[in-house]
Amino acid sequence: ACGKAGDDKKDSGSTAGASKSANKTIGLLLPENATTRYEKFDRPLIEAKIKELCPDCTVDYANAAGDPAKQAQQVNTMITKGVGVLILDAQDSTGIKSSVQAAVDKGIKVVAYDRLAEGPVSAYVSYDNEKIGELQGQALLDAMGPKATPSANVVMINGDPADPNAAMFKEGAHKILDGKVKIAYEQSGLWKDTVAAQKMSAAITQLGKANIAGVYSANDGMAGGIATALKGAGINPPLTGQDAEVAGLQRILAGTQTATIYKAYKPEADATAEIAVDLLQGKDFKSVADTTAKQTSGTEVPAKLLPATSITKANVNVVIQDGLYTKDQICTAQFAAACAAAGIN
Amino acid sequence: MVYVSATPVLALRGVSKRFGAVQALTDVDLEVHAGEVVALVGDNGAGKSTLVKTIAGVHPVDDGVIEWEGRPVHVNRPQDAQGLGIATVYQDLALCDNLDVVGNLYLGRELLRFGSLDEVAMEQRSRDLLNTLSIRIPSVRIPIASLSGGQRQVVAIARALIGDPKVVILDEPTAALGVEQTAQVLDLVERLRERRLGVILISHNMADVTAVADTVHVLRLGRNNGVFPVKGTTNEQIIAAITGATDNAVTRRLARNAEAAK
Amino acid sequence: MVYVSATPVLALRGVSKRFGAVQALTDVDLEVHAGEVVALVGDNGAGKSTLVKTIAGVHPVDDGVIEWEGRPVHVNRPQDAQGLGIATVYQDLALCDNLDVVGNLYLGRELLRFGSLDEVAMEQRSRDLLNTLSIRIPSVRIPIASLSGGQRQVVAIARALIGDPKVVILDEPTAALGVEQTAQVLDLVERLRERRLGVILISHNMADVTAVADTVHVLRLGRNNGVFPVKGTTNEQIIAAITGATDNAVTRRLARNAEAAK
Amino acid sequence: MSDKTTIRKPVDEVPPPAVATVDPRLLVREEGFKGYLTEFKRKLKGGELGSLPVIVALIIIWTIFQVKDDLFLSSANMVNISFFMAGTGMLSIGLVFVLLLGEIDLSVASVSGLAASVFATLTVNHGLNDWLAVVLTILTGVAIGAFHGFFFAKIGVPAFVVTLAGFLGWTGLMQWLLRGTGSLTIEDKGLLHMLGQRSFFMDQSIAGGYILATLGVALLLIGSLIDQARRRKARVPFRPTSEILLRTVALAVVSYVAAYVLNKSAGIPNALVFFLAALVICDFVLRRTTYGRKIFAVGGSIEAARRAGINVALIRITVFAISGGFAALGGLFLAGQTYTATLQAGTGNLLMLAIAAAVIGGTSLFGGRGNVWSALLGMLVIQSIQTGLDLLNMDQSIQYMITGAVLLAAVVVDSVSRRTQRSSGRA
Amino acid sequence: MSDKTTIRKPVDEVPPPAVATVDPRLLVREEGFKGYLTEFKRKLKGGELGSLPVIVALIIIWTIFQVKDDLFLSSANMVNISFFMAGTGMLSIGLVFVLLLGEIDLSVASVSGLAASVFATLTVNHGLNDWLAVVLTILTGVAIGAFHGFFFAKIGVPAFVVTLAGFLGWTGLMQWLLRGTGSLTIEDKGLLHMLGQRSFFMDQSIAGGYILATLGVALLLIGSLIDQARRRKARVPFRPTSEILLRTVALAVVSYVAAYVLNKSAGIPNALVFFLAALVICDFVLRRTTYGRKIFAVGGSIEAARRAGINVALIRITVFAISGGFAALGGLFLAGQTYTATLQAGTGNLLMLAIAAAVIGGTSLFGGRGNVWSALLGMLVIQSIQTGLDLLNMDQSIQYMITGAVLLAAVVVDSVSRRTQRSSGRA
Ligand SMILES: Nc1ncnc2c1ncn2[C@@H]1O[C@H](COP(=O)(O)OP(=O)(O)OP(=O)(O)O)[C@@H](O)[C@H]1O
Ligand SMILES: Nc1ncnc2c1ncn2[C@@H]1O[C@H](COP(=O)(O)OP(=O)(O)OP(=O)(O)O)[C@@H](O)[C@H]1O
Ligand SMILES: [Mg+2]
Ligand SMILES: [Mg+2]
Repeated sequence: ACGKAGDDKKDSGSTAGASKSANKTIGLLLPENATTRYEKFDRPLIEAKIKELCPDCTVDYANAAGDPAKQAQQVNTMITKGVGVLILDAQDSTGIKSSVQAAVDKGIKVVAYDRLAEGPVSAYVSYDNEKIGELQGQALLDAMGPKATPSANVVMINGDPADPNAAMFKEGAHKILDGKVKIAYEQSGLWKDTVAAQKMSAAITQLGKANIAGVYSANDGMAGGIATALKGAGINPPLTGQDAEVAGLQRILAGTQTATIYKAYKPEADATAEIAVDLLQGKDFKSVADTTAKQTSGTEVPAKLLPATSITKANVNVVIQDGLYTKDQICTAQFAAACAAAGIN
Repeated sequence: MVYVSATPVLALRGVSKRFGAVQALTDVDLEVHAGEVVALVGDNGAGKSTLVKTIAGVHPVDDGVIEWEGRPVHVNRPQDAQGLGIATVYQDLALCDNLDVVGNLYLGRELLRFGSLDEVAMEQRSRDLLNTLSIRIPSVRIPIASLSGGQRQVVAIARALIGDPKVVILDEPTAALGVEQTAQVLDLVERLRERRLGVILISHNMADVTAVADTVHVLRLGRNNGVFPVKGTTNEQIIAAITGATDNAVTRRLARNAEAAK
Repeated sequence: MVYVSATPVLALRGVSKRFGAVQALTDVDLEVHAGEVVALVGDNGAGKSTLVKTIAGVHPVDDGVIEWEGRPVHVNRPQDAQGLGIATVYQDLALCDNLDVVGNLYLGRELLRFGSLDEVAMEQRSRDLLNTLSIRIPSVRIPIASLSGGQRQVVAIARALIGDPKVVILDEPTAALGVEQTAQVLDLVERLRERRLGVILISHNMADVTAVADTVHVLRLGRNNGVFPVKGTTNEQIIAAITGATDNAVTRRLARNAEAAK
Repeated sequence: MSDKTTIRKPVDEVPPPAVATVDPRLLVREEGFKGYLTEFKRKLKGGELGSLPVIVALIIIWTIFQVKDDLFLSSANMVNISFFMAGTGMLSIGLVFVLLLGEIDLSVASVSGLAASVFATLTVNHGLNDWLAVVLTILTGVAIGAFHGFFFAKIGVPAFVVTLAGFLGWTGLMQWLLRGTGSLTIEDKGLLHMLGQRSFFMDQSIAGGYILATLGVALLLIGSLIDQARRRKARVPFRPTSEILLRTVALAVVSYVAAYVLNKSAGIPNALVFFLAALVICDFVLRRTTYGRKIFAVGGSIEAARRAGINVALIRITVFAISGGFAALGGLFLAGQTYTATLQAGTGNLLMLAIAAAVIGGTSLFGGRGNVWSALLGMLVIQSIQTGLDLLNMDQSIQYMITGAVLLAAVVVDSVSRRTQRSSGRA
Repeated sequence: MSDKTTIRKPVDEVPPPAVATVDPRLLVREEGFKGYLTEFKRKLKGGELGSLPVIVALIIIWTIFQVKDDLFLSSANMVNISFFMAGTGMLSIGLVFVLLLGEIDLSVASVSGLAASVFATLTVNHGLNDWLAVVLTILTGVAIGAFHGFFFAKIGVPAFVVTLAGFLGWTGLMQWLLRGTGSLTIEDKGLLHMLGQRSFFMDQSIAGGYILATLGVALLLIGSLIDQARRRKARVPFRPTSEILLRTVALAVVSYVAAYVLNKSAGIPNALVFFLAALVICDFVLRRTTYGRKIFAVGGSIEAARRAGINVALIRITVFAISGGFAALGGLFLAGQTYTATLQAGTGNLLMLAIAAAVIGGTSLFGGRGNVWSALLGMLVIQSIQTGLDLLNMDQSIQYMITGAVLLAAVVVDSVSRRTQRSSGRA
């Protein structure tokens, strides 16, 4: 007499969704919107590529706004909607494990995007976060040139410790910097420019403005605050960032920031879209995912890992050539002169 | 009895008011003439304060008309009543506990000097005003919260006298007052009558009522229960109208005491 | 006069209390015996309520001793006073506006049944209690916030009678009451005396005081200003002690009225 | 002039005073069902509708989302809503207690995060038994709450400041606990399994939902009938049988429909069952015990409560302890949603949403007015908005704006109906 | 038995009643400086110390940090503190107004973020003139605040809910505005330059600080003397000359020392000058105008204010508009710290810190008690903790814990002194 709930499969999530869209739907879950890239680049790029590869596919999108709990809910919503494949950029790659499991249980394939989620994901496409940290550290060393001695004071402003990715950037940077320079002051800027500005001001007070040989900032947002603080103290040591934000590029042109890390979003998005469509259509995707990556649990996952580029004044053009930003967006009235000087026209 | 004009300065016609499931006022009429002191009496919960609050604009009437100098008016907010010239002392006083005595007295009509508050003038006048009511308040600069019940009552009464009202409504003004302060307030009511203001006085004290009122209105269970001229009416008649019976706790108590005295 | 025991049930010796810059009480003495009704009178701001609150544990005394049945006791919190058997009706009532009448009456000593509140029994007894005080309250289930001033006062008085106190303190209990309710409360005070409780009654109404009190204590400016047995003392004597002068607003008003009557 | 003709309208038939009489001004309700209807109409006009406006707002929200996407009212989505609202809802229950005192607890979100990491550290790093770890975690929350309560009640630091300090301090402690590993995976077993997404009442048996519904309906019916009988005997006003039946039928319809819908996909999530059980218990404590009565008294008037002999400090400390306990419990629920203790637990809008739920559901921020069911109602509104917007595939910035607008709209419905009440003089 | 021997202690020499007499129970203050001292001792014992306890807490905090790192009291660090506190401080000023009403505004942080992006969009994308853009930005804040106020005052939605909805909605709008570029660089010129780190009063001239200090001291002295003269003439109590001198000297010492210290490295940041100017103006509005008096009245008792004929709705709407305006202004200050409008502006703990500043400085959350100077005092405490911890280069998790603990400790000093006051019956 006691049947199981859900025996009546007609209304259960996956099948309902299946009948609705005949599994032509790909779910796209992005982690946050406090940096520009996700809603401005990743989402449109992936959607466009999927449309190109599979014209009658639809993309369902949700953004977790930086909240891992919310992302877990969004995975459920995607399951309710009955997507066939889920592209998942995990806000918390460990915490999302049970959600990934739940999706896979419903027959949904999961592609880990940008950050390697735990759980039974089918493939992984990304830039390696630790590598990016290394690249940042190297860019700083390059900019410091001969001044990079073990006694040279370097200030590190890291991301928010509550963000697991921040730890990876930090680790990568330390790998390069430790031993070559002296990390004299290291603080978290909580990903916020105003906080970073305050921390930098404290560092200047603490070390003295003459004794700062270089500054590592985990991203361009914080680098903005740091640059102002440095300017306030009247010094201009090498300063690195990440993300190739417009403001960061402008600072590089103006000479108040030395370098940023540019992750070309298009190749990453394209590869992901290809894998997702292949998974949806049951095709083999090994041609795209040409390598593997290891999850914390030790499982090997087919992966596509892309190289990031370090941007300095010399190669700002790359970003414009890639179509990331237009020249007008970067070369506003304020920076017209600097643009011309850097040969951008 | 003093001369009373033909058109009442304030008149209520068929006023009704309901709170949720309680019909607090049903079809109440009331008239006040300039230079007349009307006592409004009634049992606890008879609706006296509710009536006063409808006049003062604290809550609007459900039904009925308020007439001011013969014209029907709408009194929806306290500002409306104040604009007409009605000053009210509420039973629950309604003072701002956090402001000092001066601040409360002049609230809403502060004295200014070069656009900013003239604290000195307000303080000086407050002291004078309170002295005429022979109340002793430690300092006019302490917050209302630290005054005694009677001291607050006097502040509320004094508040109603600032400005230039035409009708003054006093809801149990002497309830918390000492004998001397009560006498001063009764004097004050008489002075208001002499200045030809209309006064509505609510009180449970028959001695006070008969001492200063010209007319007594009785409310009972939210309805009019008689209008008596003070001259020629005995306290017993009024009490009978209030309690709705000639056999009530008051008469029984009197009878018992009389018997015990034998 | 009824029989009065030798040891007072409650006695204050040299009590003083200061608020900030105001010395509210200086060296006050007071004695209440079982079966005695002590009236505490005094001008507004004389310190009567302050004295009552020190006895009730609302605020501790600065100096002086409180004796209970001959032994000195410490009364620092309201619980202490209640534990001794002192029930108090405060001038500012202190009821919870958001609770209904029943909730307020039984606050702190709710009736239980199987460990949970026995609302039915409490409601039934509340109705009975309020009926003996002949107050009409629309429903015992409406929040205190929607009662009239007098209705609240009766609720506060009824509250003090639940439980089994030895001393009852009433701070201006009849201030907001109608004639009939006042008579009931005076009856009640007499019943309390018959049950051999000690009663402290604060009132500005000399008629009420002389009707029920055995002894009158006068406070003036925070100090004792005389103890009078009610029998054999005239109202004028008491008023003179209250105001500190035989020439006061009361006598002047009487004289003026007498002259006008001529 | 003492003739009595001046008496215009003598009230005739006045009963002798000292006798139990009903106030003639009280609009008494007619007998039977018709009386119920007229009473309802009167309340509708007067704005005394309790939580009805919020329910109306909820129905409007549901209708709009269903029109926009017909998956919204599907069984699977309803299971999602009912599962995900339990975690934040537990925080909200604790907050209702604090709000009833007229205070606020800003620390609940960070205490919930701390609880998850405490539990994870105990089980994963120290290999403690599941149940013991749960008890220790909840006790940690209670101790933290009591600590806040102590500074508030005994030292006199405003609750806002104490719990703000806690908000910062406990976040720090959580990050410090997880400093080595970042996030800790919790095993999907034992109690934490029961809080998870794949754990349903009576193991997904269809009967489960109906048993729960029957239990609730029977409790209400029997309770009401017993109460009616006692009141009738004591001659105090009682609910007419027709009203009791109407209420019972209403509850029966709602709960059987809910059970049916949830059963269609997976059943009743255990997290929801725990949440409902917590609500029933807290409702009993608040409305039926002396302790609950004291909380309301302190929330209504501290001075009156103190003079009534209530130990105000004790009530305050225990209420904050309860809030801390529920925060810890909620933290476990939230950890059960992902089986991880992360550094980001308790961040974001969790605190705001938990408070908002209680307030939207009708608990006043100024103390003394409200009930725990507001945590349920408010969470339903908030979770419906969130899940609905997730379904709609919209830009996050637009989602923020819509969430704000819908929150506001939901409360506007309530406020407008209350305004009628205020203008009729009751609030 | 009518003989008068029962009168124990007749009060002799009673003045005639209806004559102006000082209450004999009032402990009058002795003349001159000695009177000032005994009065101070009495207040110390009674706990009526105003903001003195917070100042003591601040001194303790400074001492501890200075012992830990002798750079703390250095000129450069003091310039940092005074510069960085201005932005959050502006938000705090607006919040003081709202708190005085007994309400809360949760939207200030997100309005400040929105303001930065509005300003950046107007100047960078639309090439608007600097000053015009500033005016438009502040008007946006005012309009937003008035919008909140309208829903609160006219519709009756609790301010908490309205501003929570705003908190979400305006964040969304900000993100939507910046959706194209993510962050916008603001040019370091014009008004925004004046709010930046490198802009000092009178262009770093040494005289600048001293001129400001002299101005403040002179204003206080002249104002007090004029007031004293008027009061003496009107025969109401007045401040003795000795007290006026003492106060003036105290202010003079503080402000000249501050000017000296700040001058040692760079001078008085213009942001601080604006902040101080805003404080002086708001203090005048609150204490010396009818509008300010009305705010206090509404905060003390809404019903009493309404019955006094005050347009409560208007006061509420304008106060929320002021709060919105200051939030926008604060947003510009914060943007001036980095010359960027970012997506993360207004997130994190900004809201909590702004509220905490007002409360720590002594403004009550329950309305009617407080002043704008609490924004200054509270920000000094908070910014000192932050800058101090930054100097010490400590782990973020430990920083959170210490910040919480120090915040709590700072207010405990205040609360303990107030407790004396309560036990002596005044609060
Ligand atoms: N806001 C309200 N909500 C509901 N009922 C109310 C409200 N205000 C008054 N009432 C009811 O209306 C009736 C009349 O109250 P009102 O205050 O006018 O009496 P009153 O004549 O002033 O009595 P008292 O002499 O005790 O002051 C009472 O029964 C009271 O319960
Ligand atoms: N909390 C307080 N803070 C400061 N002063 C107070 C406080 N309470 C009372 N006072 C002062 O103490 C004096 C005595 O007040 P109290 O309330 O005892 O007078 P009372 O005799 O009850 O007067 P009334 O007959 O008006 O009720 C008054 O001058 C009052 O201003
Ligand atoms: Mg009344
Ligand atoms: Mg008194």
